Amino acid sequence: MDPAATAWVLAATSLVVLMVFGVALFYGGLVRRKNVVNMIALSLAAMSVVSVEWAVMGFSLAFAPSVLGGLVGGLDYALLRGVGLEPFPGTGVPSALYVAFQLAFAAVTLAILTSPFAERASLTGFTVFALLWAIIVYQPVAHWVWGGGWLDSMVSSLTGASPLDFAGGLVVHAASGFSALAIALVIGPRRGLDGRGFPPHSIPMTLLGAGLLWFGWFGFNAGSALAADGVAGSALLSTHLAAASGALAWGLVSWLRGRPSSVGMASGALAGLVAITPAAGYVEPWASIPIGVLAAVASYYALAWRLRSGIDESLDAWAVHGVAGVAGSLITGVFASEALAGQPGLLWGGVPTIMAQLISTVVVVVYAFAASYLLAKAVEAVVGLRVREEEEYVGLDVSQHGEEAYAWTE
Amino acid sequence: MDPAATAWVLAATSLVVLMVFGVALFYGGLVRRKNVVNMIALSLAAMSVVSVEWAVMGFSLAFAPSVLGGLVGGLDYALLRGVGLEPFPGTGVPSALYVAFQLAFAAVTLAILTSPFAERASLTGFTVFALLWAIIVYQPVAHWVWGGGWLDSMVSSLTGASPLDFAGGLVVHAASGFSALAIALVIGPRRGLDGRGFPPHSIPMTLLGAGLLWFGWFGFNAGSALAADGVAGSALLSTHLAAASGALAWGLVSWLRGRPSSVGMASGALAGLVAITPAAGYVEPWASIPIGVLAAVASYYALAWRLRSGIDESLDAWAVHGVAGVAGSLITGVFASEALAGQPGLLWGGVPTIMAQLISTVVVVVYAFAASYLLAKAVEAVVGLRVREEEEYVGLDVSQHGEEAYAWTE
Amino acid sequence: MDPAATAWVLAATSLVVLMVFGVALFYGGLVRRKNVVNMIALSLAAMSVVSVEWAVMGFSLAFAPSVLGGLVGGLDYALLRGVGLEPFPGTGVPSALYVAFQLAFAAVTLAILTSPFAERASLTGFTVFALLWAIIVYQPVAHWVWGGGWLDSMVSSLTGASPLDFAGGLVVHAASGFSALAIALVIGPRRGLDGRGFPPHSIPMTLLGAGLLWFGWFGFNAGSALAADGVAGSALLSTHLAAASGALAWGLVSWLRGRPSSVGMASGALAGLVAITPAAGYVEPWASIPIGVLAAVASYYALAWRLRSGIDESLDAWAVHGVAGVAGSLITGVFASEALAGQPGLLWGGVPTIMAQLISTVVVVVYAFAASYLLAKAVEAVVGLRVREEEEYVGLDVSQHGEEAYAWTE
Amino acid sequence: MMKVEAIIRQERLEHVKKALEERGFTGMTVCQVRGRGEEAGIELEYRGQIVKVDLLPRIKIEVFIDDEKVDEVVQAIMEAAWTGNPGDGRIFVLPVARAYRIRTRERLA
Amino acid sequence: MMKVEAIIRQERLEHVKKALEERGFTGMTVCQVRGRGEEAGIELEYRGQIVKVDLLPRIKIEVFIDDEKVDEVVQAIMEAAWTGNPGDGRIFVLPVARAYRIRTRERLA
Amino acid sequence: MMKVEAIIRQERLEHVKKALEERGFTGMTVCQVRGRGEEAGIELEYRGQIVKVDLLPRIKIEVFIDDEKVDEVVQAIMEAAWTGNPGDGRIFVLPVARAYRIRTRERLA
Ligand SMILES: Nc1ncnc2c1ncn2[C@@H]1O[C@H](COP(=O)(O)OP(=O)(O)O)[C@@H](O)[C@H]1O
Ligand SMILES: Nc1ncnc2c1ncn2[C@@H]1O[C@H](COP(=O)(O)OP(=O)(O)O)[C@@H](O)[C@H]1O
Ligand SMILES: Nc1ncnc2c1ncn2[C@@H]1O[C@H](COP(=O)(O)OP(=O)(O)O)[C@@H](O)[C@H]1O
Repeated sequence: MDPAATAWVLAATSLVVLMVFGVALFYGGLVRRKNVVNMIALSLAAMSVVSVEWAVMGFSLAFAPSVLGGLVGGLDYALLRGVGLEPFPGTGVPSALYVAFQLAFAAVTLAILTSPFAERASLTGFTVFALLWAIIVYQPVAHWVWGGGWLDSMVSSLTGASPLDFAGGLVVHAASGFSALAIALVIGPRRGLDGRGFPPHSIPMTLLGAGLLWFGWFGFNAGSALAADGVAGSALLSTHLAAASGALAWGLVSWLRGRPSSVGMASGALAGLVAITPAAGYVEPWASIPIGVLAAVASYYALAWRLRSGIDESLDAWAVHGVAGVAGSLITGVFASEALAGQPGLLWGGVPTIMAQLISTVVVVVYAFAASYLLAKAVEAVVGLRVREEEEYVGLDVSQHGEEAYAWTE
Repeated sequence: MDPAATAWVLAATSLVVLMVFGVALFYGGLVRRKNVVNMIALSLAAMSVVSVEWAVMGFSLAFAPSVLGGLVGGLDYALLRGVGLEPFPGTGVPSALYVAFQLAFAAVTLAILTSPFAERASLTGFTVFALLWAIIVYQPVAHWVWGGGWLDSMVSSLTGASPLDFAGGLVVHAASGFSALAIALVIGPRRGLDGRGFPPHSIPMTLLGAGLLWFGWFGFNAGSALAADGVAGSALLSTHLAAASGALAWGLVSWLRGRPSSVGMASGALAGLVAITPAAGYVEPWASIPIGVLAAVASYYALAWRLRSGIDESLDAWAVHGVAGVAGSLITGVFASEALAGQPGLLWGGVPTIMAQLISTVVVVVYAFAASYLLAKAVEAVVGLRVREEEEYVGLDVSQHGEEAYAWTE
Repeated sequence: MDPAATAWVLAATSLVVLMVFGVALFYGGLVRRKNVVNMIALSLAAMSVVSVEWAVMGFSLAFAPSVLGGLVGGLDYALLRGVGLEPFPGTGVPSALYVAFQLAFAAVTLAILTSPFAERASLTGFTVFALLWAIIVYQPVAHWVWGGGWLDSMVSSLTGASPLDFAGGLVVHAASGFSALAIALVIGPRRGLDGRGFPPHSIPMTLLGAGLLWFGWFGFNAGSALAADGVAGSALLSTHLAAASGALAWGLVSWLRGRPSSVGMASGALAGLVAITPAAGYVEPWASIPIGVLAAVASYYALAWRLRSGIDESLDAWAVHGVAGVAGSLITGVFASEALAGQPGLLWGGVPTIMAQLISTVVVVVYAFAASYLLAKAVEAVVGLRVREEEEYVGLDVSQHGEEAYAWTE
Repeated sequence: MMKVEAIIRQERLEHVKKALEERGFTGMTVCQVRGRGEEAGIELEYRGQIVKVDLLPRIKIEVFIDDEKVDEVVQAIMEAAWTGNPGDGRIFVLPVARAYRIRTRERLA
Repeated sequence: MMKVEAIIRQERLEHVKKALEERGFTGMTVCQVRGRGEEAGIELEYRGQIVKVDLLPRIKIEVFIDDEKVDEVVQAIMEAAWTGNPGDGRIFVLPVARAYRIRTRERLA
Repeated sequence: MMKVEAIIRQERLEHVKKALEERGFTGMTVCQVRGRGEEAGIELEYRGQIVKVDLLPRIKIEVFIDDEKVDEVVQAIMEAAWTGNPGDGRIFVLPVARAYRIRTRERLA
């Protein structure tokens, strides 16, 4: 047991859980007034459902020794069997804490995934989808990348290098972002969205959400060191610098075309945070600045394309998390420092590292997109994904929850 | 001195202080627009007053060696005498930090207690009440349960088992919840509440408050281990799972009768958090799921009864904190694991444990209710508890603070 | 390397970064609806710019070995050269983490400094100013007080005592507060402010900001111990007590003249937090109560004077951070405990200590005020500091960012 | 047809709604306004700075009604909105030239 | 000159704006109101407590227009605001005695 | 009695209030509206998406006043609300059939 590591991971786990509320508020501010309660409730519902599923079997599927040729973990830890006070194998932190830390990652991933459901999903449809997505997409992918699944060994044997994903650039961000795109294609655009966008109902709420995310991300990335050491410290500094440079880069690029919006700056910060996620403990801190800049620019143009395309991936999980997640994953293969990552990035001639990143990224993105597309089609057919037209017009807060977000009288 | 424990308790104390703002926002969102500033200010005022009182004598009353036959602690630590850098006896954390950690609990308790004062209490009346309540109810009860007071020894000698209250299910939640009920009976309902309720003025504010509470509760429960070890990790996992299952359970129960409201889901999460509080370090993590479910269902029906009864315990500290606190306390006696609690729960035949829980719960609830009722009557008679009718109509923000929460012009 | 210290400083750094959003919301609630996005964006922009500058050279200017006779640090750490996993000299925490921790302080300082720019500054003008101010004011002053610069040695040789500034009462608060006053004189008052004030557009937002600040301040002050020990614990307790007594004192003083406003109580808490900042690890916890009270009363009267004077230092960084920072600095010289500070305060006859505080305070205040005044004049002349009149009327959200904070339709 | 426009206290809205309902008038449109009359207004204080608020929150109720029922509507509002204190508000009646129901596209008056 | 006052559903605002624009009527003033008519209202639930909301969100559009164009404006609004379901709203036309443009200080009618 | 309805810029409200007060007119009711006239509207940008806002914030002032004082009120508002730029707003005068004060239950006109 490593008490100092435990002290930090206790705090880090709390921070990652807070990120779920960060996402909820970030998204909640971007929707119309009549849907904000629902937008927040989706994240809350998803976290609640996946938490129970995680205890029942999710953790085990992701982190128990492989079965089915490395497709998922077995049921060794199902119902939290054997999860107790002693350190989780390979770490210095108690098993129960490790379960909670990883659970918080799953919860954040599902919160990000609420984006394409915004302002039109039925609560039942979403909840069923979220539960199945956790089992069919999240937990297998986590197993492949982090749990000793087939991807790691396949890539290693092909390229001679391990795929690097420090804190979930692939598992969390690329997977949820590309899934969001697939879901948006199935669920279809919001009604009334003829060319014009809907203005966000509360930008301060969105900026508060961004603040909570920035804050929580320190737990996400520096916590992934699972230690209170230099790697954690370096990951924390890199995380902050990537966020700051992402915010600056998006601000500057959008300034060239008009005025720098605050939501844009916040999105740039998120893109930077996403992109540094796979890299945080593997690159030297200075590298986080180009990473943040590149990610923000990539997300900016992805978002512009998404708007032109007419695809209503409403809150841009794809453009921000998906694209910056992929960008970050690839750039990790460029900037990885041998001292930190155990294998040099392309910048130091490390071709195997970039190849490993490329292959693992393609596998995760393709699997997440395809599986989410099919799953969304299936859920649509069986339980339905959308509310009825009148319910959408009157707003989901009233129709799904019987609530109005803001009272109109004093 | 245990440096890793100290590192975690530094963070945990910060988290518990944040919970005061979590309660303030949770409650603030539920009241009408004209009273939100006052609602938040009550928590702020209570925390400020009790903090100074804590330094003057409160900590000593609760945690110094017993006097008066174990009714309260003596004045050994009054004015923070002897509170310094060295560990507090029986812990591995510095005395000053232990004082701060326990102070934060007292502050949260008083914040919860603002519920029955909502939208009608005079600032003076409330402040006087809060100060006296800290001295007459909170500090004695904390001494009985945690400070080596009479209750612990009485119960142990009666049943052969110690009363278990890991992080304050009794001291914080049951005590404040049942006190809230007593206060509501004395102070009377808000004017204009003829059958209809007042709709919450900002549900997003309430949900943000719930998020801060969920986040802060990790410090509350896992911090109560006063160590960065397996117990803390297990308490953290249990805390999260109880919150998630409480949210789900409330959501499902209310879904059967209509639509699942987001405020309901948040209340269910709180009920789960409250109920796991006495149990967190004493039960295995899986037990937190039935605990969360049972607590949420109990709170749900308690709230329904409260509404029918016409008692205006306005923000349901009783139904959520009181009832789930009692439920959690009793269920702790059922699920307590011998390995963790040192004594087996009823599930493993541990009758003494459940008896100890039953007796200590009854004592705390009866004392808190009765003492609060008399204290409220006394304060009402001497300084008054309510504002004048016109002040209530114009709203407490203007009448008590000279402020309007939201400007009506741009 | 000290793992427990590292665990706590990882959490503390996260907390200090959150304070930037705390300041942004505190200020954002106080401005008119049409300027809230800009108010938050100024803090975000300042943090982003200074973060990149910090990596490029800021950290080095502040904390590298002195050059130019102790005016600033050299460029030893420029571009984060030599900043890695190993402990920073003289500390037990990794260099990268130390860089991040100190960076967060710089970011908070710039966020405080947005006050005199409120509701009228051009985004370009502000950003240029913020960048130059970090280089010309913040980093030199940090070097003088904390980095081994000339002030420390000058004061020591003059008085025989070291100037004490535990967590930045001078470097952060006095410097930013008096700079804010100088900027206000240059930039001039907001249009339309004829005698009447503008009512805050959202007091709950301001109170939420205050809550995040209170929470984050534990990282600010207790984190400055750079250890998980008794000093950190004592600093945390002192921080909390100073905030509570400041809130009470402001509340009581304003109650005498009318009604105690919630914004006033929050300002009092901030004044207490500011004043305890230089003292936190150097005084015994009980001393934080008189410190909080004195600071709040000083700030209260400073604010009253500022309003009468007609100077539009709009959000009172001067009255709260400047005045309480100076008050705290001087009172540190009174209450400093020999055991903690290594030199006794005036209360125990320590005249050198109070002299050291007096001299260092005067130097920092005069330098910050004068340099900021000249810098503001220069930026005004070259790039301009204010928006055009119509832009100010239509609001900075629309004119600078192309955004409306709150949608007016559902 | 006439338009009855009443400016009342916020806390009387429920009473007025009920009073109209009891007399069979369900149709109405309301909105939040600020008003001042012979009342003095209130002084708010923010961080030591006094802000005079002379426009106080009121509710404006609009009821379109046939000429012969105007008196009944005015009477109902007058009674239900009354508290006897300064600030109770006013009722105005304006002539209406024409009226239509959108759903049925019919002309009502 | 007349004042056309239309109370419509929120989600029809964009359609009505467009319909008026196409016919060359750009000037308008709108505000958020709450209304009830023959509709039933909705029931909301907060923590188990039922709150009846019988005033539903609507938009009020006001267009001041010369007498001879009133019919066109009414027609345009009527069509664009229509959904056929209860709650579509009403249109009222009120006489105007005089009108001024502030910028030019000219009297318009 | 007449109803004077003025739609003005938000930032002119204080001036108009003062101008009316100086001439002894204290009674008024105001509300927040959005309007468009000959102005172009503004374009906002959210995350790269352009949203056209053609309804800009305005304040509507309503003053009920005896017929013979209408000119004075119109004059006062016209001067105080004027900036000379497009968007200054309009003033309309509507006839009022009857008026009551709720507190005293008296009929004013
Ligand atoms: N001349 C007026 N024009 C428009 N609104 C008015 C006028 N006089 C009063 N009001 C409205 O009526 C409300 C109550 O008026 P007030 O004179 O305070 O009431 P009371 O007559 O009961 O004393 C005001 O807040 C305002 O909204
Ligand atoms: N008599 C009335 N006076 C004022 N407003 C009315 C009246 N009748 C209806 N309204 C307004 O019109 C809206 C729609 O009315 P409603 O009767 O529900 O529509 P519909 O006639 O299409 O069924 C209401 O919400 C209300 O705002
Ligand atoms: N025909 C109209 N009907 C209703 N409101 C109008 C009309 N024309 C203008 N307005 C209101 O007056 C405001 C200012 O009108 P605008 O034409 O922009 O002013 P100006 O005449 O000074 O250029 C608009 O925002 C709108 O609220």
